[in-house]
Amino acid sequence: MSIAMILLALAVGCYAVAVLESWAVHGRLSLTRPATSALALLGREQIMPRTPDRLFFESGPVLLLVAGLLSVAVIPLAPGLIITDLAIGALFLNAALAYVLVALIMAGWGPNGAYGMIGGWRFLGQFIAYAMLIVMPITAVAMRAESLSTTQIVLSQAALWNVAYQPIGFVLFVIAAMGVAWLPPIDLPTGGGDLAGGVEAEYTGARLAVLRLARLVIIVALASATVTFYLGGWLGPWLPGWVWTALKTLAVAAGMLALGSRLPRLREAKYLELSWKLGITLALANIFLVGVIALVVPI
Amino acid sequence: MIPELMIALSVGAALFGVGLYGALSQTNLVMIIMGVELILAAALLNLVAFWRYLHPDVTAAKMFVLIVMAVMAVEMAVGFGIAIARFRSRGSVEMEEARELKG
Amino acid sequence: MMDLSGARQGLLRGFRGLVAGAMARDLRAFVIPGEDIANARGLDLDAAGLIRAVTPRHANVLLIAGPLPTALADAASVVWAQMPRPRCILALGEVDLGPLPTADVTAEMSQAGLISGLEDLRKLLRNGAFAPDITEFDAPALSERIEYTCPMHPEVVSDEPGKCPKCGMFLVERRVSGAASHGHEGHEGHEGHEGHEGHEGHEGHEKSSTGSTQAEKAHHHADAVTSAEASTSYVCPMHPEVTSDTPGSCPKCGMDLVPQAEAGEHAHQGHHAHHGHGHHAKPASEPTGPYTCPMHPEVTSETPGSCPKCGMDLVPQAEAGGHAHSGHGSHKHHAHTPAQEGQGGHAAHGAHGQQDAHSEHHGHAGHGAAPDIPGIEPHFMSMVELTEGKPVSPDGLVMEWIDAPFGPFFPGLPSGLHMVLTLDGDSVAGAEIRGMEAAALPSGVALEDFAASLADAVPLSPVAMRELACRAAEAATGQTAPKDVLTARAAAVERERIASHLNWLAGLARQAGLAPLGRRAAAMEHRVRTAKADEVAEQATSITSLLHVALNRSLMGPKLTGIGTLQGASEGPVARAAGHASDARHGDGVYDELGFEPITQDEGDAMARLRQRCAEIAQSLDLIAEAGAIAIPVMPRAKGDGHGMATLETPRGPATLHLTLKGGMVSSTHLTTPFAALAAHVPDLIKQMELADALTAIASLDLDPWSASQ
Amino acid sequence: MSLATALFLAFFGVAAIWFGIVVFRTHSMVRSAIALLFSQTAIGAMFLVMQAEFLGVLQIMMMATEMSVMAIFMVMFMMDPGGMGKMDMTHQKRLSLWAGGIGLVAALVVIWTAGWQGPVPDVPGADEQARLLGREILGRSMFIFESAALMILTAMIAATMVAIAPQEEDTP
Repeated sequence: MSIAMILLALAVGCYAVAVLESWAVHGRLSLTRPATSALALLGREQIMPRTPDRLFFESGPVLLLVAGLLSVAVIPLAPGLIITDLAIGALFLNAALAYVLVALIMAGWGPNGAYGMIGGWRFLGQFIAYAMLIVMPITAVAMRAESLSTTQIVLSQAALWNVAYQPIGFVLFVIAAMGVAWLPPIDLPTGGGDLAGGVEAEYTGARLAVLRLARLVIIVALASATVTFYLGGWLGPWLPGWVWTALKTLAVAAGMLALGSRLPRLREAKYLELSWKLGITLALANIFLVGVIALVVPI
Repeated sequence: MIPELMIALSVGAALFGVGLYGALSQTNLVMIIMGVELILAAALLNLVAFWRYLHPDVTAAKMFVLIVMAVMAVEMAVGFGIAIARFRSRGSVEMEEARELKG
Repeated sequence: MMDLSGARQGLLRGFRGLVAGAMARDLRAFVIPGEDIANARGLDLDAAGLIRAVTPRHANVLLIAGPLPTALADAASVVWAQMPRPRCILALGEVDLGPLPTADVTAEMSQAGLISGLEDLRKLLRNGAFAPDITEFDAPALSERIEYTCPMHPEVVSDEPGKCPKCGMFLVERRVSGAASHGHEGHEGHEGHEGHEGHEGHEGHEKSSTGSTQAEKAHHHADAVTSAEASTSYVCPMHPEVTSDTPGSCPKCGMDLVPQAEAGEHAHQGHHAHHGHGHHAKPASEPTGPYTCPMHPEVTSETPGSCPKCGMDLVPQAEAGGHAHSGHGSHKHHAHTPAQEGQGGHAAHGAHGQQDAHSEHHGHAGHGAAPDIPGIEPHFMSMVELTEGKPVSPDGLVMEWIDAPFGPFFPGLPSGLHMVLTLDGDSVAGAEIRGMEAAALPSGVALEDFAASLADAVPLSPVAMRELACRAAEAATGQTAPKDVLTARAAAVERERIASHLNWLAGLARQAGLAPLGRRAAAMEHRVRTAKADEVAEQATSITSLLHVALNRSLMGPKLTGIGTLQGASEGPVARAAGHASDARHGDGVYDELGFEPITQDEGDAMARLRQRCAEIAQSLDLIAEAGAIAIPVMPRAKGDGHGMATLETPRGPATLHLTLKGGMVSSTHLTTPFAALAAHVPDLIKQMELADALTAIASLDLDPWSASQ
Repeated sequence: MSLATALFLAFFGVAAIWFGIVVFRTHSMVRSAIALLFSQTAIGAMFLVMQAEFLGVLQIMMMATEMSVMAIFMVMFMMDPGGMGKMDMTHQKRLSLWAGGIGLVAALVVIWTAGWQGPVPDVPGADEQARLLGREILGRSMFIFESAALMILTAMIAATMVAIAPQEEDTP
């Protein structure tokens, strides 16, 4: 039952994010655009590149979708409304997101074209830079909650949301999350002006639709993960818990998209440099600070 | 006789065999590293199986697993470091030609 | 109802009807020749509600914005072939579509034409997206035929297999594009359906290996090869002074002794660095049979057969050296370290030549990223994190290089610019600009027609071209216009400078992923391009605020600073951004009266160019306000003969036009634009840059390939 | 000692072995790396079946990154990463087969002759396990853990040192 409800909520969330993304990219707010686009994609011809690595070409988008769905599985929508409340949910989320990388490399390699390949390998470089920035802020969050369970993490924020408790971690996590979802300005694998679609460049028709859907799922998963870890999940007055989660998730996704449309695409070297030199230092400082605060002032 | 343990250990043995074959038969350094990774994975599997079916109350057993994982990472890092250095000097990581190293 | 040229097979029923309706509402256009040209020709794509696709794969409308030179029409046919069905063509203006099918909808070249054309397209798509009987479209540029060429003499080409008339070697087959040599322009690096021939590695492999085997059979006289039969003595690879008549190990270092001939040859070949693959022979004294693998000299066999490592046919040992060389020669796409270059061609020039011909052919067939080299996949990776801050290739890592075509319709480059970038992972190892074959300027026409055709040929700055033609004609005929007309004409050029720079800004913003800024700049460009002087004055504040936004956008500095620093340019905004105050307007009487002073920046990088162009926009606003009126130049009436020359500072730098009149008609012309000089800097400019940075650097130059070859 | 556990173990075990074999059977090097990844993932799934949740998820997560890096190195250092040329990159095949086979048989003999004694005790819950592991790492085994960390750090620095290009002044 709760699985069906969460999948429904996910579908609605994806559609809303698609509307928001189309607004951010094309400058027009249209409620029907994602539906017509998806329908049109389904009707279009599916072109198979001349000599693809067919196994990867076909399975890349699907694996991407699976990775997104798995990462949603440990996000609580409301108390008890969660697909599986793992004791190590936060770690599981990381593991699922790691497969975004694998799927993108496969999807980039599969069609055997230059743009996709550069896109896939760029994402690998990007991933190595931000993987630490996903794991280390989550470590600090888990330290406060004294648990890796996402439900426990939300409950630990009853007195004070983590966004106020560990703002450095919040900023780092949001940036890293935008990297995982290759949102602009960190959309190196698909950069329109750089790579003419990159990983997506050789996909057409229904395969492209799966790829785009998977990306939307990943955006929703990361936005809701941000809400779970930093914005108190379902906690909030007056409204029921799931409404709060949904509203916060949409707000975070909208914030990420708005940020992306206002910033120029980052240079890869610059991004890697910032992630390694500044990001990891800050993440370590964040863990240290949270540890000290948790010992000194128990909130 | 514990069937699950037997299954897990047999899988471990098979992975060890495959990994050994790979590490010995491949000419490419990176492929050799892959074989070694498989052997280490077999070791991991055995450790977890022993922990689970013989001494689940001993948490220290899991430390071994973590250490082996660390060894896997180290092995890869050093292996690739050597690979790059070798590639730089020889333009190849084919180990068939590494024979002259023994001189 | 007319059928859609790119309909999908099947009848329009039920669900398909729904899908067709969705497609009609979800038009995604791939704009040809490009958005900058579309903007310059007065099309506001955003206002028309058109969504642009970055690759033909994601598009269902091919929007052709105005006339295309022949080469671009061929390239457009390739783009068309890459688009998934159902697809349709919307052609604006009078366009010769070349090999493309007839346009589904044609409309006049205007915003209204665009909007009504899109409406018609929607109707067509709704009713004709699926059709029962469709025909295949084959771009002629993509069809291939087999021809035969000599491995030693690339100039020898034959349709039949046979022997080379020069050296008697067997001819080797290769595939070439069916169309004439210009038929390759397209592809844009999308190795689409058609772009993958070279990847059929297996097949290509067999082919090449048999080819080189044939070559070897006829190559018994190979010069640099020392016969292995002669090797009766053994020598240490490290200590040449150690020799022995029997196999064994070196008394100094314990290494296995190798047959003398082999060792000698190795030393000759630079020992380690010589094989493209890095497969250098193992200096070991294994029993050597008469047959060996051309790629793996350590593989020997008593009988003919194929190599267990790579499957190539084994060749008689005596030829192994030469064969290895032809192997080496065929690896054009491998990086060559200086050491390799140094010795690379000493025995196998012929093979080199052959492979060069091959790669050339790949470029032509559009799969430049796919050399059909046996056993080599043109795949590569990003080395940024390993090589950041170092020159990429000089770091000693010998990586595979690939040639990837960019353009002429690449969304991140000026439209019409066709480049071939040699990529070393994610960085650019080399670049080559393939010029655009624009239509030649007409001669023997009346002056007024000449100005119009010049303006059409250079669509990015038509007013400046018209003014240039005007000035040259005035110089030729000795007429002069009244001063207020001259001032108004200068104001028109300044207005175009504003529009052109805004158009450039829109392109840069699109490339950088700043969609809203790009839209704003393009919209502003449309408002300014045909505005009157007072309307321009009204827009001044919003233009200034737009420039402020563009300059102060967060992360814009880090993205552009230090990119594409160019001090060598001598003219135009690029030179002024580097501190050279060269400006054709300086010293021009009309401009002096308007109070013109050149503006310069110092750094000469992409950020300085952005600042420079923003400053020039502001300056042009002032000049227009000073001039007070804008008038499009009108050609003087021509009579008699004469020769005139004029130089004008176009938005991209000074252009010079020579004009000869005979009997009142234009008999010969010569136009020099800043394009050639700027484009010549590009290969050096972007060498060793990351791909994204290289594209930013090229975009910041504001190249106009349309003005290239007049 | 439930049947389901045994079945799942066997299923993931077969998957792990099969993908392990694919690593050395496929010609495409990227496929090799991805096959190894899926082999490792199957092992991680076996951990999960054996109720070692933390270790299982850790294994699955670490291997995804590790094997992707592996894939990139494959592409870098292989002449034929796409496997299009059908090159054979093996040597001493017979020796290797014998060695692998003997290793396998020897291990199996030991496994099947050793008298493992049950009953299997129950494991603590996942929560409790994670807590116990944390206390173990930061308590009794802290020194070992820190050594492992130092080992990794040393390896990182050493590998980087080996890998970076020799500078001008280093070479005589």
